[in-house]
Amino acid sequence: MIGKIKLIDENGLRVDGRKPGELRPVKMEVGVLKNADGSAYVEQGNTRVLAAVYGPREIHPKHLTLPDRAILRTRYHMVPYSTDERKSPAPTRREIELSKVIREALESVIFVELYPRTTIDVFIEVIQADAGTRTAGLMAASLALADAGIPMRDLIAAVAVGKVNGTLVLDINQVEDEFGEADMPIAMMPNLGEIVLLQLNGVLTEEEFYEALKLAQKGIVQLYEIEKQALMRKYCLG
Amino acid sequence: MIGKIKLIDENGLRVDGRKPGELRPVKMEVGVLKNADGSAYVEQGNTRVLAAVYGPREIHPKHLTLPDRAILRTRYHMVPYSTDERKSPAPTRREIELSKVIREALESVIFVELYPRTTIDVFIEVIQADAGTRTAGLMAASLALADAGIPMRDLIAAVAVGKVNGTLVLDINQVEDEFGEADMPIAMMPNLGEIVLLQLNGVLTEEEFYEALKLAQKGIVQLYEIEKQALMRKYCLG
Amino acid sequence: MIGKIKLIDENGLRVDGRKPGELRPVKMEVGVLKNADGSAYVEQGNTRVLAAVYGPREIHPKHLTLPDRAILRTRYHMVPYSTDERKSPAPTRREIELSKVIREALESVIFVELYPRTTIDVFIEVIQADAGTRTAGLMAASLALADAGIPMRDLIAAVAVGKVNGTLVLDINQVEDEFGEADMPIAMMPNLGEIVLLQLNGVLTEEEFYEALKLAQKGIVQLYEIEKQALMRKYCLG
Amino acid sequence: MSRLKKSSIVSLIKKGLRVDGRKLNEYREITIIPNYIAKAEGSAYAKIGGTLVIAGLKVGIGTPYPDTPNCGVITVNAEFVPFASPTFEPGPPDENAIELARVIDRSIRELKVIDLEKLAIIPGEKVYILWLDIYVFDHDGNLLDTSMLAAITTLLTARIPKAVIKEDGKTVELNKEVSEPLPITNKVVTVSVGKVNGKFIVDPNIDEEQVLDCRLAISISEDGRIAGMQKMGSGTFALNEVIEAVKIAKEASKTLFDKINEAIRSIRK
Amino acid sequence: MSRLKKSSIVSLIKKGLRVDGRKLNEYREITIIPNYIAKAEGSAYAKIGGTLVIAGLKVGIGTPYPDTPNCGVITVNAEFVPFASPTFEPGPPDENAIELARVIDRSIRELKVIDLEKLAIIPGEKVYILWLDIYVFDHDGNLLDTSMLAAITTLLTARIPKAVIKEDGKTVELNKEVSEPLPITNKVVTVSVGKVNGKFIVDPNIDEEQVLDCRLAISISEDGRIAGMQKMGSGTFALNEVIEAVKIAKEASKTLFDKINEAIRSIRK
Amino acid sequence: MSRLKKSSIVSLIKKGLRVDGRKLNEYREITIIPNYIAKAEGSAYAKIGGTLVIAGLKVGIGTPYPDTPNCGVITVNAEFVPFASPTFEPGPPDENAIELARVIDRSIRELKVIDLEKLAIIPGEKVYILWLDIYVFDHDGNLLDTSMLAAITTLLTARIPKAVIKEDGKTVELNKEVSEPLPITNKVVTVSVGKVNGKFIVDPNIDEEQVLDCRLAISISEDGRIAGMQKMGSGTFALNEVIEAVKIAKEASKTLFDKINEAIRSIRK
Repeated sequence: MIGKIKLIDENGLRVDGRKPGELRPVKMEVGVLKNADGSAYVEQGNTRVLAAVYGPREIHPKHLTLPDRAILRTRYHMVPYSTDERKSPAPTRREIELSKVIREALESVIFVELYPRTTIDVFIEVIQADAGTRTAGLMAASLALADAGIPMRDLIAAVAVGKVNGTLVLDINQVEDEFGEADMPIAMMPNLGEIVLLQLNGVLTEEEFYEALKLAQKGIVQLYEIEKQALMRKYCLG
Repeated sequence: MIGKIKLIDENGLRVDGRKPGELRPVKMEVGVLKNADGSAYVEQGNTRVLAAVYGPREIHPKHLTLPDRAILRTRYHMVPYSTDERKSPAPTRREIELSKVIREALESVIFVELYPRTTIDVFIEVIQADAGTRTAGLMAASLALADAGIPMRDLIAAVAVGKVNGTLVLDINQVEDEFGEADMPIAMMPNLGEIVLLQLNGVLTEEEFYEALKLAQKGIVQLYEIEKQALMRKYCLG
Repeated sequence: MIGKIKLIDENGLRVDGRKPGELRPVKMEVGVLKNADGSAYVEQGNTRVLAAVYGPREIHPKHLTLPDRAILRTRYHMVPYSTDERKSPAPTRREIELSKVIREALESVIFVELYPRTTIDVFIEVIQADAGTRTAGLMAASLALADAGIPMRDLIAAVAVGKVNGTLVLDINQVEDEFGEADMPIAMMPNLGEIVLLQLNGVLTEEEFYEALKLAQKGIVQLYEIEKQALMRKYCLG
Repeated sequence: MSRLKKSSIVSLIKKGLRVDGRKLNEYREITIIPNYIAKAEGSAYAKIGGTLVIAGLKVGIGTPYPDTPNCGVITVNAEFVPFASPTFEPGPPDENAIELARVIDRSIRELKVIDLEKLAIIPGEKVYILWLDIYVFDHDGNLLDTSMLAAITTLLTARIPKAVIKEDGKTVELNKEVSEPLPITNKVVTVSVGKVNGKFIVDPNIDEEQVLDCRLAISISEDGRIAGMQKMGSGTFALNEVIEAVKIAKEASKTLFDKINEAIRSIRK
Repeated sequence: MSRLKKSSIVSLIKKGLRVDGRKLNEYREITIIPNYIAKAEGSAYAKIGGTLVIAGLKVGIGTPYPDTPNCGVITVNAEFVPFASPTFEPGPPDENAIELARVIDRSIRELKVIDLEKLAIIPGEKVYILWLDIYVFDHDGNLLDTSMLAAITTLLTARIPKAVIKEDGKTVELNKEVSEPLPITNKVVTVSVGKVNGKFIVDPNIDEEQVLDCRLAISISEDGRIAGMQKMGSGTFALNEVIEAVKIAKEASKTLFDKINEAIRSIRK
Repeated sequence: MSRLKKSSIVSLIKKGLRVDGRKLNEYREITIIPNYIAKAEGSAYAKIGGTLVIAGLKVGIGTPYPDTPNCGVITVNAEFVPFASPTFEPGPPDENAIELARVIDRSIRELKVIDLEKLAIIPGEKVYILWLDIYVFDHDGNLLDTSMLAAITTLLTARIPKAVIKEDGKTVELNKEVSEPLPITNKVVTVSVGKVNGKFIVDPNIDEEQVLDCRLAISISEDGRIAGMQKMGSGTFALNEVIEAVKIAKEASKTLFDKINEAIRSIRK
């Protein structure tokens, strides 16, 4: 099917009218739930994600604890009505993999050594999926962690770069993901310049890869600002 | 389909020849198993149920215990050959729900505070299903608890009232359940006049509901007598 | 189908050219893995089996331990590509049964009382299946146990006797198993003359059964020698 | 919860008062947002107090059950994800989530909220399959009434794609360009009535749920009939108490229908 | 069980005696009631001593296995529910229940107790599917022999609904009004022989099971052939011991066949 | 692993040395044996150092996915059995095994190693189904690169039975007598690059895996393109470090392709 679908028009614009280097509209809100210790909502185009954080708290069974750090448990999950075809509520292999890479990204960010013998639980629920759910989820998780008052090295900002009809584009949507040639989600601690998540699903030349990294970084800087504003709105306007 | 099936004939009699307010033939027997601490068999029309009670006994893992009362574990289960179509042996959602409402009914009856840090396990196996299995099961469970010598506020007597072809009927059978308009199982401690289980599956007006309650109570009084006789046969004829 | 397939030709030879009392070519190798405490590889005709032993080692959760002996855990498993049709990786009912009878055979052989409060774990992976996998697996397991230095009353030698076209044959292959009249796997401690596993899948007269036992014993003596040679190659040629 | 807090909740209720200032028969603030999830064929965000539920409807084509060959199929599923409460555990729905889904399912089914016969496409062969998924995202008490609000608003406002039978007379496709509402015939809400020391309250919040002696969930149709009932939790009711609870539920149901109707009107403007 | 009780059982057996007064090769009291469950197409209640098993057969229509396109399908399932013993755990069948079901399944299958070819309806397309479910309700030792009695009596007395091929030559329905017996060709029982200190006993009760050195389950056909064998539990047999066990089983099987035949006659009157 | 051992591994790497004498960008000894399992349609034994993986391919006929009606289906599954390491637990694949299988699956799929369109038999109806099962039997570090070697060699050397469409134009059978290779269009390997104190190593062994700050798995096609990437484990990379890792992987991939090509030639002789 690839190649048959025109994803970049004669004016160099994408199916949703964006320029290649342009992000989708973003909305972020911190502290949206009552029970969770921290929570956040992130909307990126038609992708909508809720995150909740519980902890640091005790774990049962006790033998799961670590003497020198908190353990981190993460669940990335898509609700059945978030997708075009109904998704079974049971975790898929994809969700298990994404929960792992998200957890590993967060482990690089949280000062887990401050809370030995506890768990920090991070839950991400995708309520509407239109590509970029893991990167939106990571941003929601990082905001929810901040909302829960858990010390971090930096916030995480994240975006997926794609290659569609031979062009590198920022923040791909679902059509671009399905019919494009590559999808490269990347998450960073922007202030420290460190990558905490990096995946490439697709084929790129070395040069394209370097270009994609640069494009991602450009988007990440913008998203980082929006994250900081969302936190400010909750914590500094009071 | 409803309405097309004639469930009350011109003489006001039901498909099995009963009058609207008439119970099916009942048989109850206490102490039918060797291993269980208490057991009972209840036959109500073509519905046949076995109940077994183990406990109060220790639980593993220990952390499930409660310091001030016994926990109660209940399994209501239909064997695969009890139904018209073979039922999978794994617990269905229906069986999980019924195990819960049965457990909650029994919790109102047993003096659980007498046996802290233990479990009382109640198992109900439906070996033939012809409607009214939860109410027959509750009676079998209550007799088995008595047989196990576990102190209770009262026995439980229980029956389902139905609405078929616009008429309220006592102790519905399978055909009446399938093609009728409502099924209302109700369980009471007859001597105390307290309801321990109440469900309504179907639609009733307020007036019909009050009538149904009265009809149920009439059946419950009769069933209570039969329960007491079954216990007497085991314990007082020796 | 039985009877329609000619499994013994006019010269009294079997589909693979063997005489009725002849074993398939056997290859055994001890110490084939790096991580396992003991390991072995057994090839019997086209059947190929790997075994690994871990232990005696600690168990979690602790409450599984026994105060006076080691527990033995055994997994017999066929990999998905070992069979004609792909086998699901999840354990089948057949694999659960075979894991049990293999464990019970090994329990008769290992001095489990020497290692209280520990577990000895024996894993058998069938990588190619052409009948006789449980008997090949038991031999591999017994060699792996020896390789792990776990004291045993004797090695286990094992073989399946079959009845095909009315004739008793030693060490049946897959075609003989599928189209034959009986399959009788038997495992012994040859030096002690004790049977540790015995199953019969099929129908035999009493006389045939006694004949089958004798035929099996004949094969077992030969296999025992090959086992001892395999151990010698590993431990005595150094 | 502390013993002190419990007893203060109970003694307030004895006096006809509640910790959050409500009357005994009064609901907390209710918010309903239909069509909350654009990807779903129907959806609703429902909030009662701090309890947040989002329900969504997905539609497919499948074969009918053998005993109802001329009817569409609806499956109701509820999930209490650990997201929503420190006490919820991961894993498949537990007995509480299953009971909630089944109580909602029965009320919808018995009252024929949806005319399932209109959801047959080729009778006996191909019918609409509806999955109604109810997700609890924040648990502040009274999950059942909130879930029912989300569920019923989802059904009332859903638009399902038109089924097109192909020329072979057998194959069916969904035309996502053309949508129509579900064949709705009735409306239902559930009112949970709690008993505390002989007094009745509606819409218990999460703290009040800790002090309930017993709870009766009563489904009420818009024309005031009883469309289902479930005693939940241990504890007992006398016969006359049940009758009182039904009257309270019937009265309280009006507020809920008002909220639903208002939400529906808002999107039809 | 106490050490004392164990050693008293063992020393009795050494003297050729048993705790319950039986001879070494004697079964406990046996009760078999065929057609115990009216809703099942076949069923039997079987009791040996205090061990109670109820088996039931349900029948359906399905597709054959690709490698036996002209044969009906039978599935044997056994459940050891926590109902039956303080030591049984809830959950799917464990290795013991699976082994028991498979030993029974193999004996029935290998001896061709049922002529499965007669259960094809449209060869290669539609065949009878039989589910034989074995439930243990009280465990007083020797579950296997009791389960086999229940299973075989169920098959011998079952009546299955007649399959009717519709005019299209493809659809099959079961006519529940007309029933016929299963195509039975043979009978089988299982005799469990236990070894205790070099002595052999049949039908160990639950206490005796604790002191067995080893156990051999031997399936015997009515004409005295060996139709399956399974060494169960750890422990070992010498070759001559196996031969002795077979002779004991063959002799003991006669009692079991008598009981089965008597039970079948009782319902044919 | 002891703290001392860890720090000695790290300080060696700082000096450009490794515990087993390798250079930082050097693989351990590699053995690849294609067609290792006669019963599988394809298979390979792959060993890097002490890590042993055996992959096997089984082939069947099935229906295509609705969104790719003209393509065959390949499923990649990996199992880390307790056989292979004292740290592996029994049960279904955990997150590590699932991640490994999915990384391999994506690289194969995105690079179109197999032309899946050529595996349609009756487009939209019947296609080849391929199951690629990867079993880890000994874990000595770097499971991913070893598994990819086993997987790709399996695909490159497999021979699948010819599909024959029956006269009815609908039924398909596999003729096991006639086999043909898979429609291969490309080759891929994965190179895992580990970061230790700012230095990069390839092919970490099991001890080195304990001291990695971070790991990046990079799939490389034979023509030097990047066919997939996965940061694995916690830890971070700076942008320029990622770029350096890619260069190292590209260089190291050549050794792996040499080994694969050599193995394939060996069986074509």
